[in-house]
Amino acid sequence: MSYLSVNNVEVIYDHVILVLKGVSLQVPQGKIVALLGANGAGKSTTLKTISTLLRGERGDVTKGEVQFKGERIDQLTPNELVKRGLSQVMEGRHCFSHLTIEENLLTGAYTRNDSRAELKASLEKVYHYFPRLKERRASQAGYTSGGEQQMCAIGRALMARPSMILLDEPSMGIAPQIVEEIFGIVKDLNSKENVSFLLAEQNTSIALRYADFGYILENGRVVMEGAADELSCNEDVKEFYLGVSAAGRKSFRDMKFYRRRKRWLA
Amino acid sequence: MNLNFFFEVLIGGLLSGVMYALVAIGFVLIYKASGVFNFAQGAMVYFAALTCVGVMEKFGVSLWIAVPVTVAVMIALGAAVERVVLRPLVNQPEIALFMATIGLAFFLEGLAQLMWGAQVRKLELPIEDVPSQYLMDHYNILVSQFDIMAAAVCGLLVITLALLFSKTKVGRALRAVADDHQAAQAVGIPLKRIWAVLWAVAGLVALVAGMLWGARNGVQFALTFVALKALPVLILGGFTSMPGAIVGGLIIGASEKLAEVYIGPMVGGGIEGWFPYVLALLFLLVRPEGLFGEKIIRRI
Amino acid sequence: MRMNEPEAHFGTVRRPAGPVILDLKNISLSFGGVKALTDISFDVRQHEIRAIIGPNGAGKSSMLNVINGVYRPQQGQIVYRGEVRKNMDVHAAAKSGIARTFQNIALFKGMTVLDNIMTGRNLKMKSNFLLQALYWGPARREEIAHRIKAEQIIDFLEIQAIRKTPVGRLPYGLQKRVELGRALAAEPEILLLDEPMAGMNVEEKQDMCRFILDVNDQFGTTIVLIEHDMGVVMDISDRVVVLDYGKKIGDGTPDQVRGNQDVINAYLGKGCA
Amino acid sequence: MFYREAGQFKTSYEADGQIFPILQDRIALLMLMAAAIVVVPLAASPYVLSAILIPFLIFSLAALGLNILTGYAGQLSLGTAAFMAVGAFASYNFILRIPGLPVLLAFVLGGLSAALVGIAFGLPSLRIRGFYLAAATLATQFFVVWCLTKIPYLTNYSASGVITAQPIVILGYAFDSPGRKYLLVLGVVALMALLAKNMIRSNVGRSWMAVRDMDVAAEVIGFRLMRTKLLAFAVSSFYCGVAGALYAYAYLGTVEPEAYNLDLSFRILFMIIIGGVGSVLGSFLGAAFIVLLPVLLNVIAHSLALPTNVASNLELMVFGALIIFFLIVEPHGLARLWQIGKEKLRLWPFPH
Amino acid sequence: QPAEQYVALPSYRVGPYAAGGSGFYGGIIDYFNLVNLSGGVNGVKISWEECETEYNPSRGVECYERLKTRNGGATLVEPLSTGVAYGILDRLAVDKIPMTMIGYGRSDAANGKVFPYVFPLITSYWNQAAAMIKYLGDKEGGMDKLKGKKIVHLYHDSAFGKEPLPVLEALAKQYGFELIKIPVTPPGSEQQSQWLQIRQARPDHVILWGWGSMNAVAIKTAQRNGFPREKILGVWWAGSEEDTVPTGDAAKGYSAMTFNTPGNYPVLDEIRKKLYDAGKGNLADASRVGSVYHMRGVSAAVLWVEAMRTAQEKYGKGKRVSGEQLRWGLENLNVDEARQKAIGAFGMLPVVKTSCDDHEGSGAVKVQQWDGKKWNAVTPNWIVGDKALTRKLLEESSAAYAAEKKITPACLK
Ligand SMILES: Nc1ncnc2c1ncn2[C@@H]1O[C@H](COP(=O)(O)OP(=O)(O)OP(=O)(O)O)[C@@H](O)[C@H]1O
Ligand SMILES: Nc1ncnc2c1ncn2[C@@H]1O[C@H](COP(=O)(O)OP(=O)(O)OP(=O)(O)O)[C@@H](O)[C@H]1O
Ligand SMILES: [Mg+2]
Ligand SMILES: [Mg+2]
Repeated sequence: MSYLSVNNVEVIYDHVILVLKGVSLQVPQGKIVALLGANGAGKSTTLKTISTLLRGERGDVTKGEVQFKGERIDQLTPNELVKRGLSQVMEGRHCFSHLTIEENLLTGAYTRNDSRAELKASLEKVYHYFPRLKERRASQAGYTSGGEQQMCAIGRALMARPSMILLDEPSMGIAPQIVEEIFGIVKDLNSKENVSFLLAEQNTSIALRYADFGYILENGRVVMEGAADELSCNEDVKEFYLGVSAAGRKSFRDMKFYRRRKRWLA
Repeated sequence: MNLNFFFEVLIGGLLSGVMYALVAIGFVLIYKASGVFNFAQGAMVYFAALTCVGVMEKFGVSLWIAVPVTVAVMIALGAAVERVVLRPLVNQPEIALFMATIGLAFFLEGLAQLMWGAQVRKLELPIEDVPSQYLMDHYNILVSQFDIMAAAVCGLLVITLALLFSKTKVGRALRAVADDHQAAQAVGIPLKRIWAVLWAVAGLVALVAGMLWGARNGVQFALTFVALKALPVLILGGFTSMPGAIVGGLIIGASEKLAEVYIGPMVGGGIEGWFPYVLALLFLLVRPEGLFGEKIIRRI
Repeated sequence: MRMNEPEAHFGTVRRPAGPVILDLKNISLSFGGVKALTDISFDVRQHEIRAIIGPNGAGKSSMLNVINGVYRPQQGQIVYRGEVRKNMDVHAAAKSGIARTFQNIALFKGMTVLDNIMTGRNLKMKSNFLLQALYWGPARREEIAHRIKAEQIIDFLEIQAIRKTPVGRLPYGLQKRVELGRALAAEPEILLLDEPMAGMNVEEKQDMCRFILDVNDQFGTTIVLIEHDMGVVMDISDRVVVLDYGKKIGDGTPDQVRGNQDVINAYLGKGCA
Repeated sequence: MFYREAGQFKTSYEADGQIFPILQDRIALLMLMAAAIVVVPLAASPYVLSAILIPFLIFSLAALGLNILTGYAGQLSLGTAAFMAVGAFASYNFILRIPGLPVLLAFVLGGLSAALVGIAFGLPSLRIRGFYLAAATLATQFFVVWCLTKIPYLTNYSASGVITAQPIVILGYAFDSPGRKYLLVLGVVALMALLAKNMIRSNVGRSWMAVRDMDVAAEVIGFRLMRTKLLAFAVSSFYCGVAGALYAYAYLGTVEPEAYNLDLSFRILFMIIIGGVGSVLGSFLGAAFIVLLPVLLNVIAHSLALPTNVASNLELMVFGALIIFFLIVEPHGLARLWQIGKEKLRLWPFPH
Repeated sequence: QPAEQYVALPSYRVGPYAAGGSGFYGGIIDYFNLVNLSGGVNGVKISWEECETEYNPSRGVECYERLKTRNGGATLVEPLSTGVAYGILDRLAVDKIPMTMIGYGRSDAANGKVFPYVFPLITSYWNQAAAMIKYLGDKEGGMDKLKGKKIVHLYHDSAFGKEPLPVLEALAKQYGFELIKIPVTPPGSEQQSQWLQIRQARPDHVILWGWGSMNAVAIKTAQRNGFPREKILGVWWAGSEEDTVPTGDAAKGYSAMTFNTPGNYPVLDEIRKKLYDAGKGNLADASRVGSVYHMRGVSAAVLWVEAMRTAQEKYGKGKRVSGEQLRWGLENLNVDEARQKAIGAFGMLPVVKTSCDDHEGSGAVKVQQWDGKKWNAVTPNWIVGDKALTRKLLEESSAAYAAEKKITPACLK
C-alpha cells in the first residue's frame, strides 16, 4: 500500500475553472516521486489539493479523495497534516517577510513540542545545509534575495521533521550549484531518514535523476507515468521535457523555428 | 501662562490618552496577529460592557459574578467569530476581512441591544471618579483617582501582551499569520485555534476597556465610538506595536488637550475631532508606518 | 516595430555588438550592514546580450535595480548613452529606453494581459485624461494605434488566446511571458531581464530564448540578462559578468567564464564544469 | 443558450475595445436605459422615485467616485462624505453668490472644488499606504465638516449652520417633482458613469490600476506616481462632489454639515466593497444593496409584527450577518458574482 | 369600518440615540393605545406605523416617503431628529402633511406664515435659551445681578448647539454678563479639556447644551474635575434619566430644563393600569413609564390627539381628518388647564395655544433638578423668557428663509 495516494481528483477554481480532471497518483513510502509537466498543467494545484491549502484559494475538490498513511485526509486542516508528518514547500517562496530568517525557520517547528536543545540542533542542521541562511539569519526575510527566500522556505519545512514533503519547484531561482545541493539534501533525507518526497519540478533532467518514479501531467490529466529511468529514456520525454532529440542536445540559440508542442490527449 | 493649569491639562491629557490606548490595544492585538483591521473593536467594547451590566441587572448579581460570566461570553464570542467569519475568509484580501468586521460590528450592536435593551446604564466600579485628595493637598494638582487606576490597569495589560508577543513561540506564530495566512497554515500553525484564542483575548481587552469607559461615561451605545478616538493613536503608534499604542495614546491625549485649550479658542474650538488625526498624519509623513510599526516591506 | 515582418532573416545575421551604451563604474551599494555590491564595474555594448550570473544573494538583482534607478548606489557612476550620473532616476530610466522584468513577477495582477501590455506603452501616449474620458478624437485614435502595437507583441509572444484573461489567473510561465511583453511594449533600447526563465521547463525555455534572440536580432535591443540556467546563458549570451558576494569575480565570453576557476568554485560547482 | 459570444467576431480593435463587447449585453443595456428613461418615471410611484431611485442613483455616483480612488487606484479612503459635503456647500455658495449661474455649471464647479480639496488631502498618499492611509483620510472627514460648521460664510451666516438648496431650474425648466429630479439625476449619473468607464478603459485607468496593483513596477515602466495618485484623488473627489451636490439639491433639500458625517462615508465604502472593488457595475449593485436592504428588512420585520425595538435590532443584526455572508460567498463583491453567473450561463448547459 | 387617523412615526430604536427614541416613541404609542382603548378620537381610531431611521437623515427621508402613503395617507409626522426634519421640510407643503418638532428643530419655524406645515410645539430652542437666562437671573436675585457674571455655554458643536447663540449673545449684551462659548465635538465622549477650561474660567453658571452621550460625559467630567454640579444647567435634551442615571451620584444637584413637570399624573396611572398590567405596554421596561422621554412622548401624543379633536370639531365629528385639516387643528390648538384636567395631565405640560403666527403655542418651561434618584421640579411656575426678543429674531430669520425659498408669507385657512 502506498504512503500517499491521490485518487481521481477533480478540482475547480472559482466554481467555474476546471483545473484537475481526474488525477491519480501514488507515493510509496521512502520514495521520491517527481511530478512533471508544463506550465499550468496543474502540478501546484495537485500539491495544494494534498495539503488542503486549496481551500484558501477558492478551489474546490469536487471529486476523488486523498489518502495519507491509509487515512483520508481531504477534510483535515493543513495544521493537522503537518502534525501527521506531511509538510509542503509552496511555490513562490511565501516567507514571512517581517520575520527574520531565523524566526521563519523557528515557525517551521511550531508543531513540535521539543526542547530548546533539539530545536537548536534542527536549526543547526538547516544552517549546515544552507550556510547562506546562517549569514543572513538576522535579516528580515522580505529583504533577502529570491534564492535566499527559497532556501528559507525549504529549511522551514525541514524544521517540522516531516516524514513526507511536498516540494513545489525547489530549484526555481536557485543557482545551479545549490540546485544540486538541494537535490542532494533530498536524497540524503530520503535515504537516511526515510522521508518520502513528492516534487513538482520543471527542471526535468535533474528531477528524473534523483526520483524513483515520475508522473507527467498535462492539462490536468496524468498522461504518462513510470519509473524515472524509463521516463528519461522515452523519446517524447527526451524531446519535450529534456530538450534532447535524437540528434543530441540542441543549443538554445537554434530554437528559431516555429514549432508546436505535441499534445498528448487522453 | 499659568503653569499649574498647564500641568493639569497635560496630565489630564496623558490620562485620557491612556484610556484611548486601552481601546487601541485591542486593535493592535488583532491586527498584529492576523493582519485584520478589526473595525468591530468598538462594538466589542460596547457588547462586553453591556453584557456585564445586563447580567448584573437581569439576574441581580454582583459585579464579581457578572465579570466572570462576561469573560465566558467573550470567549465564546471569540470562538464563534473564528468559526463563522474568519475561517471562511482565510487568505482573502485584507479589505474583505476589514469589511467582514464591519458586518460583525453591526451584528454585535444589534445583538447587545436586543439582549439587554438600549437604555443607558451606569456601571459602578469600586473606585470613584473624583479628584485625588492626596495629590490635591500635596501638589495642588487635580488628577482623578479613577484615571490613575485606569492607567495602572492599562500599563499592566500592555506589559503582559507585549511580553506575549515578543519572543515566545506563540507570539512568533501570530506574527507569521499576519504576514501570510497560507504559508502559516503550511508550516502547521493552527489558524483556527490561534484566531479563536486571539479574538477571545481581544474580547477580554474589550471588556476591560468597556468597564473602564463604561464606568467613566455610562454604558451606552456611544462606547462604540471610542474606537474613533483610538484610531489616531493607532496610526501614530503603528498598527503592530503594543508599546506604540501606549506611547501613541499619551502623545495624542496630551497634545489634543493642549491644542484644544490653547489653540482651540483662537479658531472657534472643537478642534479635538480632527486635531489628533492631523497630528498623526504629520507623524506619518515622517514615518509612514507609525512610530513603532513594522516597516512596510516593498521590494521587487 | 516590425514584428510581423516575414521570417526572412531568421537565424541568419546577428548584428555586431556596437559601442558601449551603458557603463557602470565602481558601483557600491549597501543596506545597513549588508554589502550588496562592492566596487563593481562593467559595461554593456549596444545590441549585445549581456548575462549576469552568480550565486544566490550575489547582488545580481540589486545590480539591475541600480541600473534602472530603483536603488541608489552609495558610490560609483553610471554612464548611459554618454551621460554621466551618480544614480539613475526610475522615471528618467524608463523615459530613456530602459525596460525590465522582475524576478518575482511584478505584473499588475488585477488587469488583463492586454491591459498589462498596454501599460507598457504609457510613455508613448500623449492625449490628456479629459480627452480619454470622452474617448473621442485623438484619444480614441491613439488608443487604437497603440492597441495595434500591443496586438503585434501578443502575436509575437504567441499569447493570443489569453489576451483577455486577468494575469493573476495565469500559470507562472505565461506570466513571465506577459511581463516580457509589457517590457517590449515600451520599445526599449535596453531590456533588463531578471531570471526570465525561472520555473520553466526546457521547451518553454526554448520558446523564451527564441523570443529574446528575436528581439535582439530584429530590433537590435540590448539585453541584460540574469539567469541561473547555465545552458541558456552559455548558449545565448555574448558576454557574461559573474558576481559573488557583491564582488565581480569574472567577466568575459561564455567560454572564458566557463573556464574560470573562481567561477567554478563559487557558482557552477563541479556538476556543470 | 442565448447568452453566447460565439459567432460574434470583432473585425477591428475599435469594436473589440467597446464597453460591452457582447451584443446581448449591449441590447440589455439599451433596453435598461430606455426603461429607466421612459417607463420608470411613468410607472414608478413618487415614493419609489424619491426615496429609492434618487438616493440609489446619487449613492451610486458617490460609490463610483470612491471606487475610482479605492477600487481602481487602490487608495483606501474614509473621507468620501467630506468630499460630498464640499461639493454640496460649494455649489450652494456658487449659486448664491453668482447670480444667474446655471445650476449644472454650479454642480461642476462644486465638483471641481471637491477635486481641489481631494488633491490637498491626497498628498499624504504619496507616502502613506493601506489602512494607515485610510485612517489618515479620516482627517479629511472631520476637518471638512468642522470647517463647514466653523466658517459662517460657507453657510451664508445661517445661525444654525444649515443650508437650504436653491430650487433647480435649468433653462427655465424647474426640476421640482420627484419624476423630474429623477430624470436629472439619472442623466448626470449615466453621463458620468460613461465618462468613468472611458477613463478606465484608456491610459488613465490603466495607470490607476497599475499603481494599485504594484506601485514600484508602475513607476519602473514610466507612470508618475504622484501625478497618477493625485489625479485619482481629483477625479474621485469630483465625482463625490457632484454626488454630494445632488444629495443636497435633488434629495435632502435642507442640509446641515452633519448630514455628511462619517456614517455616510462608511455607507459608501460598504457599497463598493459589497458591490465589487474595482468595478463600475459593482458601484451600482452595491448602492442598490445598501439602499434597498434596510428598506427590505424593515418591511419584512414589520410584516412579521414583531415589537418594534426587537424588529429594529434584528434588522441591524441581519444586515451585519448578510454583509458577512456575501463576503464569504464572494469576497470580490456582487459584480464578481454577476460575472461568474454570466460565465456559467455561457457554458450552460455544461457545468464547466 | 371607520377610517383610521394614521400617523407616520419615523422612529429610532437602535443606534446612538436609541435610548431617547424608544422612550419618546414608546410614550406616543402608549397614549395612542390608551385613546384607542376608549374608542379613539370621537370614535376614530388612531393608527400608526414606525420605520427605523437610526437617526440618519437619508434613511429618515426614505421612511417618510414610505410611510406617508400608507393606510390612506399619513396625516402627521414626527421624526424627533433635526437632520431628518430638515430632509423632509420641503416636502411637507407639497404632500400636505403637518410635522411637529417637539422641542427641537428650527426655532423660526414657529412662524406659520412661512412654515405652514411645521409645528415646533410647546417651545423652541430660542425660547428655552431666553428662559434659561431668565431663570439664572432670578436665581441670582434679579436680572440686573447678572451683570459681570460669567456664563459658559458648553455646546454640542452642531446646528443644534449653535441654534441658541443669537439669543444668548443678545441677552449677554443686554444684561452685561460674559458669555464663554466652548464647543464639544460630537459625539463628545471626551471632555477633559473643556472642563479644565471651565474650571480655569471659574464661571458662575454653565449651560450644558448637549445631546446623547455628551451629557453623561459632561456631568462625569465635571465631577472628575471637582466642578460643582449645582452650577450646571442643562437643556431639555440633557435632562432625562438617560443622561443622569449612568453617572451614578455625579449628577446629584444637577439641574436641567424641561417642558414637562416631573411627577405622576392620572393619565400615566391609566397607562400603567390598562396597558402595562395587561402586557400591552410599548416599552420593554415598565419602570420607564413616566420617565422624562416617555412623558415627552405622551405629551406629544396628547397635543396631537387634541389637534385631531379640534379639527374634527370643524370638519366633522367622528370622521377622519386629512393632513390639511389636521394642520388647521394644530394651528388652532387650545389645550388649557381645563382640557388638561379632563385628560388627566393637568400640569404635566404648559398650556398650549397656537395660531397662525405662533406654531409654538407656549414657550414656557420649567427647571428640574436630579436628586440622585429622580427629577424634581425646582420652579413651581412655568418660566417664560424674553419673548419679544425671540419673536424679533424669529421674524428676521423666517423672512430670510422665505426670501431664499421664494415663499410669500401668508396664513393658510
Ligand atoms: N487561484 C486560481 N484561480 C483560478 N485559476 C487558477 C488558480 N490557480 C491556478 N489556476 C489555474 O489552474 C491551472 C493550473 O495551475 P497550477 O498552478 O496548478 O499549474 P502548475 O502546473 O503548477 O504550473 P507552473 O509550472 O507554472 O507552476 C492554470 O491554468 C492556472 O491558470
Ligand atoms: N532592499 C534591501 N534591503 C536589504 N537588503 C537587501 C535589499 N535588497 C537586496 N538586499 C540584500 O542584498 C543581497 C543581494 O541581493 P540580490 O537580490 O541582488 O541577490 P541576487 O543576486 O539577485 O540573488 P538571487 O539569485 O537569489 O535572486 C542579498 O543578500 C539581499 O538580502
Ligand atoms: Mg506550479
Ligand atoms: Mg535576484
